[in-house]
Amino acid sequence: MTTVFGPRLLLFIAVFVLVASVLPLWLSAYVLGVLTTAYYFGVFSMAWDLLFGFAGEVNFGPTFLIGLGAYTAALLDNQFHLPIPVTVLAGALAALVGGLLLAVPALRLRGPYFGLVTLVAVLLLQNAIVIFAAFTGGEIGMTVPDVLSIDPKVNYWYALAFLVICAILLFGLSRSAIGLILQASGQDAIEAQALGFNVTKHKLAAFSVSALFSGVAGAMLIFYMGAASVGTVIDIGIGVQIIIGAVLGGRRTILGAAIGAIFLVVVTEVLRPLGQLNTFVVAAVALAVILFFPDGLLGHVLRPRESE
Amino acid sequence: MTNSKHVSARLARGMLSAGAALALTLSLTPGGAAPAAEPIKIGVIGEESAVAGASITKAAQMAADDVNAHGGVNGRNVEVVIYDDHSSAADAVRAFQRAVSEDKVSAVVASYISEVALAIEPWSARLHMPFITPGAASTDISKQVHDDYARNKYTFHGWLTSAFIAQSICDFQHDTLVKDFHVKSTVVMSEDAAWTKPLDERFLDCLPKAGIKVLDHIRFNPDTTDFTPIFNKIEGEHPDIITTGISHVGVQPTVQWHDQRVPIGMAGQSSQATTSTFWKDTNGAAEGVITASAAAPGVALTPNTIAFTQAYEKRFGASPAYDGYTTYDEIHVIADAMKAAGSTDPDKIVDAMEKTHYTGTVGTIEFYGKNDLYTHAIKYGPGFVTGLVFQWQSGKQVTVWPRDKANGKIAFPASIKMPK
Amino acid sequence: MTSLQILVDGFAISSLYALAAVGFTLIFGVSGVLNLAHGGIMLVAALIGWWVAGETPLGVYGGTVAGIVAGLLAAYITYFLVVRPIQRSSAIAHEEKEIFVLTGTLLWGIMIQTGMAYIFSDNPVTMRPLIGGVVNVFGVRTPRNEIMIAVLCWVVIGLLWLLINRTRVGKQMLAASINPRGLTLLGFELSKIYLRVWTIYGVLAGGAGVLLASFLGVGTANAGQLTASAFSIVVLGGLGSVSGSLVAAYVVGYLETVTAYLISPTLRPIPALLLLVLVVYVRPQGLLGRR
Amino acid sequence: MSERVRLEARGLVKRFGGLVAANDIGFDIRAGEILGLIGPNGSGKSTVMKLVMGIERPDAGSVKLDGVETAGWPSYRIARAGVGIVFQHSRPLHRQTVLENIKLALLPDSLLRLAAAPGVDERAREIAHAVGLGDVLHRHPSTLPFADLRRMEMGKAIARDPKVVLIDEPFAGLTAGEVGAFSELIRGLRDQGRAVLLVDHNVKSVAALADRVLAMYLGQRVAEGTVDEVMRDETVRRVYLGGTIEVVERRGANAEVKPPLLRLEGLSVFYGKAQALDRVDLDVREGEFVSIVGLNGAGKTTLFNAVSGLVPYSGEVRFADRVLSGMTPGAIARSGVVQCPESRELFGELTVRENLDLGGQHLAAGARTDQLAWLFELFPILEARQSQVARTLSGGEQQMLAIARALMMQPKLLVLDEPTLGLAPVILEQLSKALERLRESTPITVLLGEQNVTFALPHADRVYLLEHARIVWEGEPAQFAAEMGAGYL
Repeated sequence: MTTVFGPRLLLFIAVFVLVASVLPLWLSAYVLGVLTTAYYFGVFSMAWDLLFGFAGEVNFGPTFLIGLGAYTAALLDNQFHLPIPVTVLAGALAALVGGLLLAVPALRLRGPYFGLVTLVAVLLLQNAIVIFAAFTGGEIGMTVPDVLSIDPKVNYWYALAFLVICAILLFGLSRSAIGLILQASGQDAIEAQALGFNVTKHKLAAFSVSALFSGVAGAMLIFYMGAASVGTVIDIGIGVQIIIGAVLGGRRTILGAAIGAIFLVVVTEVLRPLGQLNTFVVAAVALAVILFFPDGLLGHVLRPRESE
Repeated sequence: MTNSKHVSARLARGMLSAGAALALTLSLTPGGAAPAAEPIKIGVIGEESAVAGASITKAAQMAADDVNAHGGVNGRNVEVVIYDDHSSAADAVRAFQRAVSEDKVSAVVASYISEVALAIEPWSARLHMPFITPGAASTDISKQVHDDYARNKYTFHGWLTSAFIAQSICDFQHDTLVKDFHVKSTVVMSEDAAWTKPLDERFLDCLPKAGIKVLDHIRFNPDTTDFTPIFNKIEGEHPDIITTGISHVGVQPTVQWHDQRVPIGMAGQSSQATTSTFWKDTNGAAEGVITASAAAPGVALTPNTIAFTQAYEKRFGASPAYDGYTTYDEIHVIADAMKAAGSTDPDKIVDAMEKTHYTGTVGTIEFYGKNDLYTHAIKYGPGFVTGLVFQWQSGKQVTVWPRDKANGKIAFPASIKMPK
Repeated sequence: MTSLQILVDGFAISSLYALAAVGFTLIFGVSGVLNLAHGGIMLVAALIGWWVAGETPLGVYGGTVAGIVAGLLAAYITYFLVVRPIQRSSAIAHEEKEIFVLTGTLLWGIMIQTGMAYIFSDNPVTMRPLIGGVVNVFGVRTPRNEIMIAVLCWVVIGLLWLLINRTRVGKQMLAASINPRGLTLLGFELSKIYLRVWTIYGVLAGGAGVLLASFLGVGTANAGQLTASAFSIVVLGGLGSVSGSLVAAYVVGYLETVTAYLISPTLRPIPALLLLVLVVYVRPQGLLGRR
Repeated sequence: MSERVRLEARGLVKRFGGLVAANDIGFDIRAGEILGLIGPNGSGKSTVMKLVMGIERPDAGSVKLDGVETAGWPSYRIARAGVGIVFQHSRPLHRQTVLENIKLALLPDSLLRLAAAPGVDERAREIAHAVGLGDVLHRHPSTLPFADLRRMEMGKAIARDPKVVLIDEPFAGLTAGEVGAFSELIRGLRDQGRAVLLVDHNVKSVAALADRVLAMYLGQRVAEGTVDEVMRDETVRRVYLGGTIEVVERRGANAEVKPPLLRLEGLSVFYGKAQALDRVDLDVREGEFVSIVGLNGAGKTTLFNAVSGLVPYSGEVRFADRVLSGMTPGAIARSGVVQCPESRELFGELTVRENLDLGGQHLAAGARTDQLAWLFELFPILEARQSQVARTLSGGEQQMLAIARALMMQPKLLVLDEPTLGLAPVILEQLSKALERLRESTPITVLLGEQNVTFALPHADRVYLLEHARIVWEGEPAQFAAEMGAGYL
């Protein structure tokens, strides 16, 4: 394990988890609520970064996968009152299917073309939800009768545990054999093939993993929020926020993506007194970071170092 | 106030609030000397970039000032804390959490968007926070209170549900269009959205009862930009009137209806048409458009209406949107409930609000009870809230229904051919 | 009758789509930039045009001019403050410029959208038509403004065609889209050519924004949709192919109109989206694209 | 040598559209044997290598590895079956260390084995030491010199213990010393009993290593045999040298007294870690015709691109007393230094006339008409092809168009890079005549870069020989034939 994480990083993570898990002793329910949402967005951004940073696929529609997971879970809960774990599992499966669906064009198309397909996937999902409003609640969304918990502390710990588990798995994966192979195929697919790696297989795996995590996170988010709606989990604006979070934190670092996403949610809240203008300011800050620190806030810190 | 002043004022305010935020982030402690009696805080979540959403926060501010001018509540002042949710449900939930946990408000008034109201509802239940939406229309809001009263009783629906809006339009059509214009048939045209489902259901039920045959029922994609096909199709069916159910769109269909000289009038719910800027936004294409609304300038729905409208116009330079009236009333309703309860305990506030009988600017407000279908929604009907129906005539909103409140007569532009 | 209606209605909307998309495809073709702030730029033009037409004595014509100028300025800001710094940045690896330009223009688009919503509110607005009234076209009652817009779109597209194919400046742009290095070797400054292309783009996007405001109406909420529709049309036609974009604009415009007339107005955008996915999958270079 | 055949290729055909990149190519490589596959750019040698590796699918023919047919397999399967490849340009994992990059090649192609097998680390170290990277195990690729990157690629290729190793341009970008070390590595592969295919455009560089050589030209096999046999082969000599070297008597010798028009001093260019030019000094005097000869990869194109301002460099480039550094490529071209590049850079979708007009846009209308008329006289075929789209011209016509387009700018100095590349001999003759007339009828100064010595020498007043990023010889064409002719190839 230490070879994957490195002692310093391991220490950092341990301290972070320790501090984060005792925060509820001091912080108000509101701050915990913000952090809870932020942690789920952290997972979204990490899952996106696995696809972009490692498999080299620019997915403009992370909310397609998230939305599939979230709405599948919400529908099963709302219509059939299935227990939460079952619906989350079903959401994960639906997202997995969606991920494989996206992977098919990804294996054929490059750059902007694949990006557009992912964008269109979101638009189609959004339209489908509005058209089948009788089941989905349409544009105003639907409430889910079950919730993870009504205690903000418990919700926070759920989100934190989920974030930490996802971070360990995704980061571990990115540093594992598969992560190396994915990176190699993202950088030069022909060479990766010539080294004996079935790039198709590995890319499919990356899409599956990314979809799975997105779907589960999406489902858990709606059970935290208590309602699923287009504006919460599907809207392109949400997808943009996820991508910006990852780029802001430092793409290709997994952990940076999570931290960027959390940062973005928190900053938006801190700037809430600006009222209407906070989105504008957040976008401007993000643009400035991209222009002046293209490696992201944490790109440098999280790069594996040379150890001579 | 002209629009140019309005724009520069907004720019100036933007800089001010940016500075304020900076100051706020710099000063770490919320501190400050507490006044003798801490004010009672009410959270108000609006959408400043939307005309309807901006009316909520403005009217709330006015209402709070009025309450304070009349001695406040239980010896304490009322303070509204304003948030902007950028029309996003997720954003609104965080604002709601902030209001409850951070700013310790005692009640929340939020949004005209059904998606937002429905997203807040579970949080109102979880955090035991009295919450009222002054402008959303979805029937689901009150239905959920009905279905799980114990949990959701903190939510109130402070505007007519879409079913009642449809009913008021049927009543209007029956009272005026059928009687004065011999309208016998209609086509229902509404955007394909969840809020129009119960609206259309009620239309299809009550229009025939009002004596109007429904020739067709057209639902269109809310992303539609070109309405020509829809108007052409309707024209081909030769109805006497188009009954609308639109909110997401409004300016576009109206302008295209006007530009193409569609010879059939439009009457129904057109949310964008209720705003005071609609005339300018459509460059006058709104001439002849009929829509249901909460109130209209210069119409004394109650003795309080005109005073409020004038004060609002004086203070903000524009007339309030429909949810401005309801927000103003509902802040008073909440304040009265707190007075009656003698505390800010949420359960006591809810109990007191259920007993509300308050005559505000849109009518007399009472809420349906636990056993009614629409629990905690405001009561519809004569003597309570009926809303009104007005028609755009030469840049003015001329109220044409209910008849006893009307300040003008229906008049269609020449291009519209009525059966009379 | 219906088919005539479809023919006439589809034409105006398709022409407008074409005008909105052609500038987008032009900058992609010549400088390889996919500008996701496109909808925002149209929005600026539409709102400024509407405001000047309604609030100042300049009237509709003044508003039209002001809108186009505003669109041009917005395009310049996009180029100088977002696109060019990314293109020239040494800290961004070459193969990552594309994603940075996409993210950068996306963010800038969000800034435009929220900024405009702050100043003008998110109410959709429409500009007074340049000419009012309706005429009968093959028995279909058509607003004069709609005809004028279709004609104007084609005049502008025609002028663009002349500019590209018949002038020296146009030839340079054409050559830059085929082989920028070759053009450099012939003593031309690419930066100058890019600036010209962005100028043309700004005027086209500004014009399209103003016409959109007077035909269908525009609100800040439409910005994303406008970008997405231009993006789709351009990919459908073949990235960088101007004639492809024109064809694709008509395909999308008519497909939407036919769906609205013959199937259901609810499903309006769906067939076009499905077609897009299909074309991108089967023929990634688009209808008329090469490579 | 008596070992059995490891790799057997027969009748390989690959077409790209109308172009036949490889036509009926076949060869055997035995275990412990090195086969050199040589040919100039565009000869199809890289295509053959890709066909073997499965990166491209052959249209016809067979590739057998130890008797097993692998043609049509995906390349990862061919790799697993025992073929390794060293690419000329590779993109290593930048954020991983050298050791990790080598470990990558040792990983199983499995989704379930998340951690590498226990022995992998040790094995990766061994390989790193074997290829000479023992001291830089934990460095990042971006901090390594170019030669070490090539070593790393070599390490990756042999990590899987392949039976057959394909090496693309093994010595490109390496210094003379490094070439020696690399040759040793390659010999090591042979000694381990592997079959090695060296793909290069340069006979000389593989001469010392290869047991046998197969030469290709325009997709065809032109010669096969030992190095000596192939180097003596008439066709090969014609392909590379263009036949017998002949030198035309020089025009007026007054060029000596004219001032230098172009002067390069200490010009060095790096592509990342690879040094493409090493302190080059060079003069071109007014009215002079200077040829730079050198094989592909020697640095000619880099030199021209530095002059045209297309690549960053250190050192100084002066043109007519102006320092060119800091000027944009466009400004340099307008000042009179016009390059007609190796890649021609035509506007394929525009017509011949439009291509020419773009070149002439800087001229006044009258001058433009005159210049066009003169060019049509020089290249009559272009006049006939005026309205044809450039993309559809034949290779020779395209080359003439590229030269004519450059001449439309009325250059003071015409930089001509590899005009003969991939052209049939008959076209070369036409081109040669056109250049001759150009030289006689105008006061133009020309800097020509060529690997085809026979084409380069007759026109030249002076010759520079560029080898491995350095000028190694300078003199009169006649001297070149005498001193360097034999050793050049």
